[in-house]
Amino acid sequence: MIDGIIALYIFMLAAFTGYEVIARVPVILHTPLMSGSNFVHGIVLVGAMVALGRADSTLGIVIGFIGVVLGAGNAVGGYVVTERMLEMFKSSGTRKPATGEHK
Amino acid sequence: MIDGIIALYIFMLAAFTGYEVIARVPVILHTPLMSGSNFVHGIVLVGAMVALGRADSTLGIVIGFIGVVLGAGNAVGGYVVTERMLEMFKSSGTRKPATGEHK
Amino acid sequence: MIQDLLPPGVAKTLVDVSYLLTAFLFVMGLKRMSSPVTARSGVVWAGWGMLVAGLVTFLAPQIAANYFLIVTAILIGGVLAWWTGKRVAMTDMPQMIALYNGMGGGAAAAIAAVELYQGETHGLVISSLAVAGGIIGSVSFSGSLIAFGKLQGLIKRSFRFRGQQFVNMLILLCALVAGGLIAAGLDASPMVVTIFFVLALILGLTMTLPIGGADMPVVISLYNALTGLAVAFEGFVLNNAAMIIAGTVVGSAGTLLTQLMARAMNRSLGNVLFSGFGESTAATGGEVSGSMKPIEASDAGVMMAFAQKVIIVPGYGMAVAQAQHKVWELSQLLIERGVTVRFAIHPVAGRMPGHMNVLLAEAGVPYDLIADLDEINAEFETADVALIIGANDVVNPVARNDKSSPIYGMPILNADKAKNVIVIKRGQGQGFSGIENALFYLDHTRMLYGDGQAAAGQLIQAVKAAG
Amino acid sequence: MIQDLLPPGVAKTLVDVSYLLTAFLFVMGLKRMSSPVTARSGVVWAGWGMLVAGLVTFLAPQIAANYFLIVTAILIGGVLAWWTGKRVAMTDMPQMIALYNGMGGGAAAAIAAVELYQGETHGLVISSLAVAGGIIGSVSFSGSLIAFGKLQGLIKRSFRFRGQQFVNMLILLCALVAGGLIAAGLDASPMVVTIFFVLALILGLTMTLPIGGADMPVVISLYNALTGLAVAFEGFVLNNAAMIIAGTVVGSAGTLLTQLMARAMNRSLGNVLFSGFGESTAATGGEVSGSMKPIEASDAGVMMAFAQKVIIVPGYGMAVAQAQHKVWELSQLLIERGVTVRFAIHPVAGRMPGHMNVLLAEAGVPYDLIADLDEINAEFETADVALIIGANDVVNPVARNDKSSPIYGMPILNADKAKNVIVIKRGQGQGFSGIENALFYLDHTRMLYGDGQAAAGQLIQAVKAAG
Ligand SMILES: NC(=O)c1ccc[n+]([C@@H]2O[C@H](COP(=O)([O-])OP(=O)(O)OC[C@H]3O[C@@H](n4cnc5c(N)ncnc54)[C@H](OP(=O)(O)O)[C@@H]3O)[C@@H](O)[C@H]2O)c1
Ligand SMILES: NC(=O)c1ccc[n+]([C@@H]2O[C@H](COP(=O)([O-])OP(=O)(O)OC[C@H]3O[C@@H](n4cnc5c(N)ncnc54)[C@H](OP(=O)(O)O)[C@@H]3O)[C@@H](O)[C@H]2O)c1
Repeated sequence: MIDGIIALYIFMLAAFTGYEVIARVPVILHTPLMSGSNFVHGIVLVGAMVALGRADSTLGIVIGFIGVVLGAGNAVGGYVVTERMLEMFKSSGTRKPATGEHK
Repeated sequence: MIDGIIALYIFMLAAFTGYEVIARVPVILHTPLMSGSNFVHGIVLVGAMVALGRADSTLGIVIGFIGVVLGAGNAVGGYVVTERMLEMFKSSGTRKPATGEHK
Repeated sequence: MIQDLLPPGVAKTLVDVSYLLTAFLFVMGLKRMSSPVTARSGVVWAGWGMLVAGLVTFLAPQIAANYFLIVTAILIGGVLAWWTGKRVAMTDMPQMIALYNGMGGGAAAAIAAVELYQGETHGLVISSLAVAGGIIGSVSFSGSLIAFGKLQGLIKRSFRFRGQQFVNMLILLCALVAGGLIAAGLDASPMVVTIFFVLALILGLTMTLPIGGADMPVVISLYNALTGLAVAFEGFVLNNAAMIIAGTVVGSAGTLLTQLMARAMNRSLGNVLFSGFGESTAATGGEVSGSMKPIEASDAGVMMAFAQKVIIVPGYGMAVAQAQHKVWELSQLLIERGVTVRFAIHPVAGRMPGHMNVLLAEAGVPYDLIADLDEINAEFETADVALIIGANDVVNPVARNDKSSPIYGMPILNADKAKNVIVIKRGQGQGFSGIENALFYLDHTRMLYGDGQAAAGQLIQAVKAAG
Repeated sequence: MIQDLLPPGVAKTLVDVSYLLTAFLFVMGLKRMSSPVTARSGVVWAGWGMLVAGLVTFLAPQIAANYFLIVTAILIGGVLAWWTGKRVAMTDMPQMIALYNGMGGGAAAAIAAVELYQGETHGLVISSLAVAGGIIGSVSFSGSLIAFGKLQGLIKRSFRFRGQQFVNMLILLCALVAGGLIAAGLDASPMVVTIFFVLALILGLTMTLPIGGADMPVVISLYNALTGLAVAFEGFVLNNAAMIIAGTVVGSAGTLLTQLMARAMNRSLGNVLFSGFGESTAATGGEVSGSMKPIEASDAGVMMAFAQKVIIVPGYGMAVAQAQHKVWELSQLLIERGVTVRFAIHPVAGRMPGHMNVLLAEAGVPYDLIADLDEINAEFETADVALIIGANDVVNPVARNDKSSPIYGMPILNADKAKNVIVIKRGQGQGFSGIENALFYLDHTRMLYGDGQAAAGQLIQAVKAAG
C-alpha cells in the first residue's frame, strides 16, 4: 500500500506540517500544546487494537492487551487533561473577547 | 505507484505545508513570494519533458515541444525575476543587519 | 534511452530520491522566502531543487525519445525567459510574473493535451484530473497573457458589457460539458478535445478582460495559485511526485497569498473578479472645493532644510519617475543637517505589494528609516513637513470620511495631519482610483509641479543653497 | 469478523477515508490549539478525529478476533485515565501529561513487541522501523514514569554518579546491538527480543533519573516528541496512515516545542539531558550582604491602597498556596480604589510554561491585565509597589549581574526597579535554583512572611480597612 519513497514523502510533509503549525506559538500555550500533541499521539490506540486483534499466541494477546490499555489511557487521559487546561482559556477569553488575543 | 487515498494524503499534507509556510508573511514580501511560488510551479517543466519524451504522434510532439518551451520559460523566467527582486532585500539587509527584520 | 546505461532500477530510484530532495528544497525555499532576512537565499534553495529535478528527469523511465527536441525546447524557452527577465525594469515586474506564470499554465495545459489527444483510457479519476488540470491551466494561460497585456499597456480598454458574467458562465458550462464527455470516456475524439481547449482558452480571455488594471496584482496571484493546482493535477496524471507536491504547495500558498493581497488593498476576491474597479467607479469621485496652491522648489527646499522632522510618502509617481535615488540623496542631505527623516509606506502604494519597499531598497534606504502605515500614522502630527512624491490615493482623506467614495474605508496615511504638506506631481493627474484628492486643496498643502525626479533634483539644489 | 457484514472492499475504503479525516482533524486541531482564541475548540476537533479513528478501526481488515478483549482493554485504560484526569489538580498537570505520554510510548513498544515476538520476517526496512519504534517507545515509557514520579514527589533524590553518561552509552549500545540482530533477521529469538526490550526500558530509567525536577517539563516535552516518532514508526510497520501522519506531526511539532521551552528557560537541550540543574548547582549561590526587613500586612495594605500603580509578580509559591483567587480579589479591591494593577508573568514562573497564566485564568483575571516579561519590564520604574507573591528566581537580580551564578543571563522581571517591593513568602525557603535572592535584601524591599493565601487574605483586610 505505502511503498518506500511515498512513505518518505508523507513523512517529510507531515514533519513540515507539524513544525509550521507549532512555530510562533505564544509561551502561555506551551503546556496546553504539549498536552494536546500528547493526546494526538494517542492514535497509537488504533495500532494497538490492530495488534491485539490479529494476535494469536498467548504472549501476543497479553502484550496486545497491555498495549490497548496503555493506548486508551494515552488517548482518554490526554484528552481530559488538555480539555481542562484549555477550558480556562475559554472562560477568560469569552469574558473579555476584545482583548482575547494577546501576544 | 501512488494510489488514490495516498494521493489524497499527500495532497492534504502538501496543502497544509504550503498554507502554513506562507501564513504571517509581511506585506513587503507579497510580490517576491508570488514570484517565488510562480518559479516553484515551473516544475511543470519536468512533466512537459516526460510528455514530449514519450510522444510519438506528430501532434503530440508539437504540443509537447510547446509545453517544454513554456515550462522552461516559467522555470527560468521565474527564477531570474525572483532573484532580482530579492537581491534588493539582500543589499539593504546586509548594510543594516541589526534592523534587518522589520514587521 | 539514457537510462539503459545504468543498471536496471537505478534510474527510477535516482529519479524518486531526487524528486524527494526537490520537494524538500522547494518547501525550504518558500519558507526562507517568507522572511526578509533569509528571502534571498530561499530562491537559491528552490533553484537548486529545480536544477536537480530538471537534470534527473532525463533519466525518467517514461522518456523514450525526442531528447534532441527536449533540449532544444528547453534552450529556446530558457534563453528567451532569461533574456527578458534580466532586462525588464523593476516597475515592470508584475507583468513579467504574469507572463511566466501564464507559460506555466500553458505547459500544464499542454501536458493535458498530449494525454487527452492520445485517447488512451486512464480510468475516470485520472482522466478527470487531466481534464481539470487542462481547463485550469488554459484559463491561467490566456488570462495571464491578458493581465500581461494590460499592465504592459498593450491593452488599454476594459471590455465590459451587461450580462458578461452570464456569458462567462455559459462558456464555462460548455467547457465543462466537453471535459465531462472526455473524462467519462464518452467521446474523447480529437474534435471534442480541441473544442474543450479552445473554450477553456476563451474563458481565460473573457474572464480577465473586464478586470481593471488596479486589480491585476491580485488576479495574477490568483492565476499563480491556479497554475499550481493545474501542475499538481497533471502531476497525478503523470504519477510525478515532485509536480504533485510543488503544485499543491503553490496552489495552497498562492490561494492564501491572494487573500492577503486582496485584504491589503481592502478588496474582496469576489469584488476583484466580478466587478471592475478603477474603471467603473472613475466618475463617482465627489467634487472638492478650494484651490491647489503651487510652491517653488526653492521655497519648499528651505522649508524642509529648517524642519525638525520630515516624513516622505512615496507613491506610484516615484516609481514612474524612477526618482528613488534622488529622493534618498535629498534625505541624506536633510539627515546631515540634523533633520529627522522617515519614509511612510502604504501597503498598496505603487502597483504591486511592496513596490515602494523594493524601490527604496534599490536606492539603498536603510530599513530603519522605513515605516509601515501602523507605525507611522501617529507620527504625522509631530512632523513639520510631509513630502508626498507621486502618491495620491494612499493619502486621500476622502477614504476616512466620505462614505460614497469607492475607496471609503481603506486605511490611509494621515499626511494631512502634518504641519505642512508638499506634494510633488506633474499636474492634475488622478490616482488609480480616479477620484479627486481632498488633501491637495487643504490650506497647508502646497503643490510642487513637475516630474518626480526633476523635482527631487531641484529640492536637492534648494536644500544645498539653504546653507 | 465485523467487516464481513459489509460488502467486500467497503470496510477498507471506509477505514482509509476515516483515517484521512482523522489526520485532517488532528492537524486542524493542533493548528487551532496554537492560538489562545481558538485553543479550546482545537482539542475538540482533535477529539472527534480520535473518536472516528477509534470506532472505524473495528472494521479494519487486519482485525480478526479478540473483539471482547479489545473493548475490555479500552474500557480499563479509558476509565482509569478519565477518572485520574478529571481529579488531578491544576498544579499537578505536568506529571499527568508525563504519565499519559508514557502510556503512549508503552503502547507503541507493545505494538513493536507483538510484531517482533511473532518472528515473521518483514524485510529489513520494516523490521528496522519496528525495532526503532520499540526502543524509542520503551525509553519514553520508562522515562516518563520516572518524570511522573519525580514531579509527584514519589522520587525525591536524583541518582547521579561519575561516569553515568558512559554507563548510559553502554546500555544504549547493547540495546542497539540486540535490535540490530533482530532487524537484520540474524537472531530474532524471543530471548533476544526480551533482552532488547529490557535494555531499552532500563535506558529510559537511567537517562531520566539524574535529571533535576526543574528540567522535567522540557524532558516531558522531549519524551512526548519521541512517543510521536515511535508511533509514526509503528504506523509504517502496520501500514496505518493515521498513525504515520499523527505520529510524525507530533514528532516534529514536539521537537520544536521542546526547543522553544528550553529556550524560554534559558537552557539548551544538551544541558538539560546531560547536566543536572537545580541539584548540582545548589551550593554555588554567592552570599548576599544586608538583611531582610519584615513588614506587617496592615502596613503593606495601606501602602498598596494609596499607590497609583501596583504590579503583581506571581510565582511558584502562589500555585502551591492556591492563592490566585485571593490575589484577584485583592486586585479588584485596588482597581475599585483607582489603583492601576497589572500582573507580570515570567515565562518560566511556576513549574510549567504558562503555569501562572493558567492559574490566573482560572481565577478569572482578564487577559488585558496580564503582561509578558517584554511588555512590562519597562513599566516597573513607574510602579509604586511591586507585590511579589511566591516568586523567587524569576525576580532575582543576580541573573543580571553575577556571572558566576547558575542563572546568569536568564531574563528576569525587573521588580527591583519599583519604588517599593513587597515579597510574600513563608520564610527563608529558596527558589528552584537554590540560590540566594539579592532582591530580598534591598533597602526598599519588605518581606511579608506567611502562606500565600493567608497573606493575600490579610492584605485584603488591610486594604478594606484603609477606607
Ligand atoms: N500596490 C498594489 O499592489 C496595487 C496594485 C494595483 C493597484 N493599486 C492601487 O494603486 C493606487 C496606489 O496609490 P498611489 O498613491 O501609490 O498612486 P496613485 O494613487 O496611482 O497616484 C499616482 C500619482 O502619481 C503622479 N505621477 C505619475 N507619474 C508621475 C511622475 N513621473 N512624477 C511625479 N508624479 C507622477 C500622478 O499624478 P500626475 O499625473 O499629476 O503626475 C498620480 O496622481 C491605489 O489606489 C491602489 O489601490 C495598488
Ligand atoms: N515554568 C517552568 O516551566 C519551569 C519548570 C521547571 C522549573 N522551573 C524553574 O522554577 C523556577 C520558577 O521560579 P519562581 O520564581 O516561580 O519560583 P521559585 O523560584 O521556585 O520560588 C518559589 C518561592 O515560593 C515560596 N513559596 C513556596 N510555597 C509557598 C506558599 N505556600 N506561600 C507563599 N510562598 C511560598 C518559596 O519560599 P518559601 O519556602 O520561603 O515560602 C520559594 O522561594 C525557576 O527557577 C524556573 O527555572 C520552571
